[in-house]
Amino acid sequence: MDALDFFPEAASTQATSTDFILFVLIGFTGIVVLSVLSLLVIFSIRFRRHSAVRRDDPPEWMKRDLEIGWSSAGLFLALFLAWWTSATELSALIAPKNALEIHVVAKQWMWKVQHQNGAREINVLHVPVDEPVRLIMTSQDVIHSFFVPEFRMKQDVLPGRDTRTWFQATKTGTFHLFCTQLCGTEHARMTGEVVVMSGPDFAHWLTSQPVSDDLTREGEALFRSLGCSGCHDAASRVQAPALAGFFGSEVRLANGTSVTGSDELLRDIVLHPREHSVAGYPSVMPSYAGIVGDEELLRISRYIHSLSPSPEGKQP
Amino acid sequence: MTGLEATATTSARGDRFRSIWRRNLVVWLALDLLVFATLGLAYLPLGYFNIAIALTIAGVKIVLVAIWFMELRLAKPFTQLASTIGFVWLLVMFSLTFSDFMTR
Amino acid sequence: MSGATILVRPLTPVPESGNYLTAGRTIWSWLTSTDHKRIAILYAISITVFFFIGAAAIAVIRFELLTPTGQYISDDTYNKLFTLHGVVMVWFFLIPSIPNTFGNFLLPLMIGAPDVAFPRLNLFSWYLNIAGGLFTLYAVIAGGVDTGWTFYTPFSTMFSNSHVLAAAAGVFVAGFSSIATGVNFIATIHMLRTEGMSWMRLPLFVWSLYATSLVLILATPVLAVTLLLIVAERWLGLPIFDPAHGGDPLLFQHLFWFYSHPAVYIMILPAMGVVTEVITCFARRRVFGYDFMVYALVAIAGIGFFVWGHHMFVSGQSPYASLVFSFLSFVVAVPSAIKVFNWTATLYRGSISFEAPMLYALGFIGLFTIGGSTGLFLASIPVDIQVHDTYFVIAHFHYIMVGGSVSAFFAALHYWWPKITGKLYDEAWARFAAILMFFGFNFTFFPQFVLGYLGNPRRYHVYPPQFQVFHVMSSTGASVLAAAYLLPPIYLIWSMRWGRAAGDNPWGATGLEWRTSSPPPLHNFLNPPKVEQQPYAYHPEGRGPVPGSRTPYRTQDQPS
Amino acid sequence: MSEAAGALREPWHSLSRQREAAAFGIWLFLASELLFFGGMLLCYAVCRYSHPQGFLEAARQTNIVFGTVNTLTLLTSSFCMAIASEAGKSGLRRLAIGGLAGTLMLGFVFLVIKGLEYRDDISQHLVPGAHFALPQLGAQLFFSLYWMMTGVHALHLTVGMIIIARLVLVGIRRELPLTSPEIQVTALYWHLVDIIWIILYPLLYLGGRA
Repeated sequence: MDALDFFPEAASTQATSTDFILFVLIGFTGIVVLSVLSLLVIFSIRFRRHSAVRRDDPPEWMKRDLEIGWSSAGLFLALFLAWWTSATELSALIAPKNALEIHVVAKQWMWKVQHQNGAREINVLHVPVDEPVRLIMTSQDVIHSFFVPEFRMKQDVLPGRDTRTWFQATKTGTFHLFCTQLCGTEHARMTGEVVVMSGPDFAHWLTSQPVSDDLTREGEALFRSLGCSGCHDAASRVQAPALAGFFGSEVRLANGTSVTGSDELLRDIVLHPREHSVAGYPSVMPSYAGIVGDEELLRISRYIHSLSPSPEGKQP
Repeated sequence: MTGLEATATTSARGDRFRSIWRRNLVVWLALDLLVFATLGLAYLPLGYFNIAIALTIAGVKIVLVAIWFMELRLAKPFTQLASTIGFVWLLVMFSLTFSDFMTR
Repeated sequence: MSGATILVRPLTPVPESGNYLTAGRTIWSWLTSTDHKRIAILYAISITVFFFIGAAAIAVIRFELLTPTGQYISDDTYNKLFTLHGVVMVWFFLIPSIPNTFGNFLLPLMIGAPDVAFPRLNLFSWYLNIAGGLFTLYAVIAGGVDTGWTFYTPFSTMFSNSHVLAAAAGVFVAGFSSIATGVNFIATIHMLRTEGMSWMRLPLFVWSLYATSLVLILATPVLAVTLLLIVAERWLGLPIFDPAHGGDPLLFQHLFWFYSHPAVYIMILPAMGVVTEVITCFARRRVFGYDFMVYALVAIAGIGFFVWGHHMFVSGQSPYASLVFSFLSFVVAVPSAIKVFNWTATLYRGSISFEAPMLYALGFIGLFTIGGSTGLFLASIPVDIQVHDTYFVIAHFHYIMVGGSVSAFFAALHYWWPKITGKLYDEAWARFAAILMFFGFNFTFFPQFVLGYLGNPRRYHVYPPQFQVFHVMSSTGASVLAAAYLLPPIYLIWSMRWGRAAGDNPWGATGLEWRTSSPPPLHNFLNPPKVEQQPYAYHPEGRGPVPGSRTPYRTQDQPS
Repeated sequence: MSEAAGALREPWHSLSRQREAAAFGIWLFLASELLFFGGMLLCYAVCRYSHPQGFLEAARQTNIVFGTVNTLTLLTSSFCMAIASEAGKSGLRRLAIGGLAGTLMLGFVFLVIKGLEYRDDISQHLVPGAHFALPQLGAQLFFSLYWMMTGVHALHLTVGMIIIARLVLVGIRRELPLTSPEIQVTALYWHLVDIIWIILYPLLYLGGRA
């Protein structure tokens, strides 16, 4: 048996800042709780039924001042805490641009992980230390939740939608991965581990994986086999939007709205092209709902990313 | 507050009879008019204004029904308050839920 | 129990025709009674049955959790057991617990009314509650439900193979029982206050029932319709939340928590009312800051509707919406804090005695303060991300619902038992049970705070071995708690037969309910009482209580 | 006055107080009912916000003739109900019973038309599922909500009709004192059912017509 743990290891940048907030909250609430509890005890003893103490009324103004005093003190404390924790949260909202992107697909009851070079793992996630990692997650069935306590990180994983989160591990080692959203029979067994390795170790591990195919290349193959290339290829004569630079660009839709190119939009277009037909083009694209699954979409997305004129981010 | 119930003479009954008919008939005609108005306006291509107009007219109809048919104008103040609280809470539900959907 | 003399005579000497208990002795006379006091007893019986059903489920769960390997029961059985525990405890014990038993019994008595505004509706609401309970029990007997009490889609509508429909139908029906009760209480408080009982003379328990009823009628229908939509999607195949058809599971969560967060206030507001009554009585002092206590109750009920999104910080909800909800969740803590401070201040310069109800009430303040403060951790987004859906949350809401509501339920049970039955229970046993319950509770749930921050997810019966020690502590505490819960039924039932007669006002309290006989006659008061006083006139204004005295300065119907 | 005594119930001492309480109670219940429908309205709003095209496309498929006629029918029934309620309070027995009977009949007409409309909808494959007629994303959501909202509304209407039928029956037999608050309470409920339909009409029938 290990020594008794009363506090989880802090193994990410987020963990440190969350713990700090926790300690501040414990400090503030501890003062309040302890003073209430000690006053309860002190009053109970001092003003017990047969004790000989003063019992006349405190003056009315004192009652009023006290009441207003602790009401406003409570309010200001609440407002301060709300502002401060929210500010901390806001500053950590956006993942750094250079974050390593890893795709996670959850299903009853396992975690499937795919790295950018195509390396796959199940119920294990290998990541390098001291490097921001962005997770792009989706579920094939019910809602799951990706939770690594040592990173103070948790994000629900939804069907039909991508959710994302990010972390930067600060310690090497093996950490717990839990599903925290009730997802059926083996919910409690939908666990795994996150292995944090040093940068060189991770690079070595990654290259030594039996890589079936590069995600981008797989995506390109799908792009052709599904027939997307027939219209959307740069060389095609059919009038269809070119996809280079799709991500991050403004896309004007036929219904008058304007949206930003993203994985969500790509999914919407592929599965429900009629509702998302692009302004200025005939609405002729067939729906791929039921044909293209989440994992295929990921690959196509990577391929379209690779068409971008100035490939940014980490491309292995 | 008194439990007195009106015992009316025949002519007074006739007056009551007529006033009940007259008052409610006017409200009913106004409501019908609003139905035809909203129906007609729905066929004009006004974009987002279509739904806005339709819901505004619906709101007017609701107010008419509540004040005249449901006799809110005669109700006690706390009954009038009770009649609005459902709408206020609906507003809370809508605005806070949309604070999520509109900022995703 | 000191046999203090009651100087004031009850308004209504017990008529020879007897009291509400003896007004009819057949079971049929109980099942068809529209007397609010009898309906309260019906509720008391049914919620006690449900309480022990829910408790049996958790007993198996705590036993299973002694080992980390999940060896005693199957995965499915475990999921069904905690669902059973949640559904039964939330909807068939906690929600109706204080309002429908003590609220029903005392509300008309406290405002000097002969009954509630709609007595037949009151009885009907009990039958609805029972019908809902039977549906739910059917779901259990037929094989159970494994969705958790939260019924999250798409699991509940498309993937679960258990009896979701029956359980949802049960909760749906019980919901209308809640609405009927809420309507009844609000109408009663508005329309049936006796002469002189102005709004600012209402006992705070009545105010708490008013606030609770507001939440009941405004939140419960949303739960009902949400469950109806679940049934539509699962049974009729009408897609509403299904992402494959463009629906959004988060929409379900918004609707669900629009009810289920305020539902927490349905459970805790009446508890606050009870504790106020008890504290002021046994401290022999007027409630500190009566008007602030009223505003705080109403504020909690109101603001409680604006904070539901804090259940959804990691759900994929927009981060900006999360910020709004986080802010509002911090704000709702303020009125609760005001209440805690006022209870504490009520003790100041009191003349405090420690009968069983007071022990429960003091325990309530302590546990509620801890539970409430840990709510701030859940309102803060970064910390919530860590502890969401872990044992921290379990510990937090049990501190509120069990440490808070159930403690207050027992406080109420002991405080008003003499009024309800006319008998006194054994004080020594009652004090022992109260103390045992307090310690058992803390042993059970305090370790779970640590367990939660360490990262043990809830709804896990298989867990990493390093968490075992906390689970063993918790299970040990739970057995102490179970023993404490088994004591009151024994000595209370014993008292019904062998207990001493209580007299009309054994605690020397000021409320109108103590001004009629114990147990009260069929229509509560032979003559409607006239209210002349603020509630809680335990001592003259300016001068404090007389040390050692059990006699109130003025009851509510005595002129100054 | 003997009639008033017949209408008085426990725990009330005066009929006007009882009437006030009944009206107040039913208004509270109506607030509750509004939130009940509000849950579905919220679903409608959110889904329409996410799929504006699909919703307009789907709304175009509902039967506007049936919808409009039903709106007028229900408004007229409310008119009859308002007359019945006021007449009851004024002691105009025949007018009160006539109003109630008119309401009942128009409620029945509403249900018949609704039934015809449902039959049309079914034959046009507007029931969500494998054979659903419209390909647009969101159209199935619209029709799920269409069936649920109109279905629950029709259920409320039916409950109202049962209560009214009872009032007519005991009214004709002179078992019900005209002064009984029951008539006003039923009227308020019936008007709420009407108000719900006033909200549903533009949402379900008027979209996508332009």
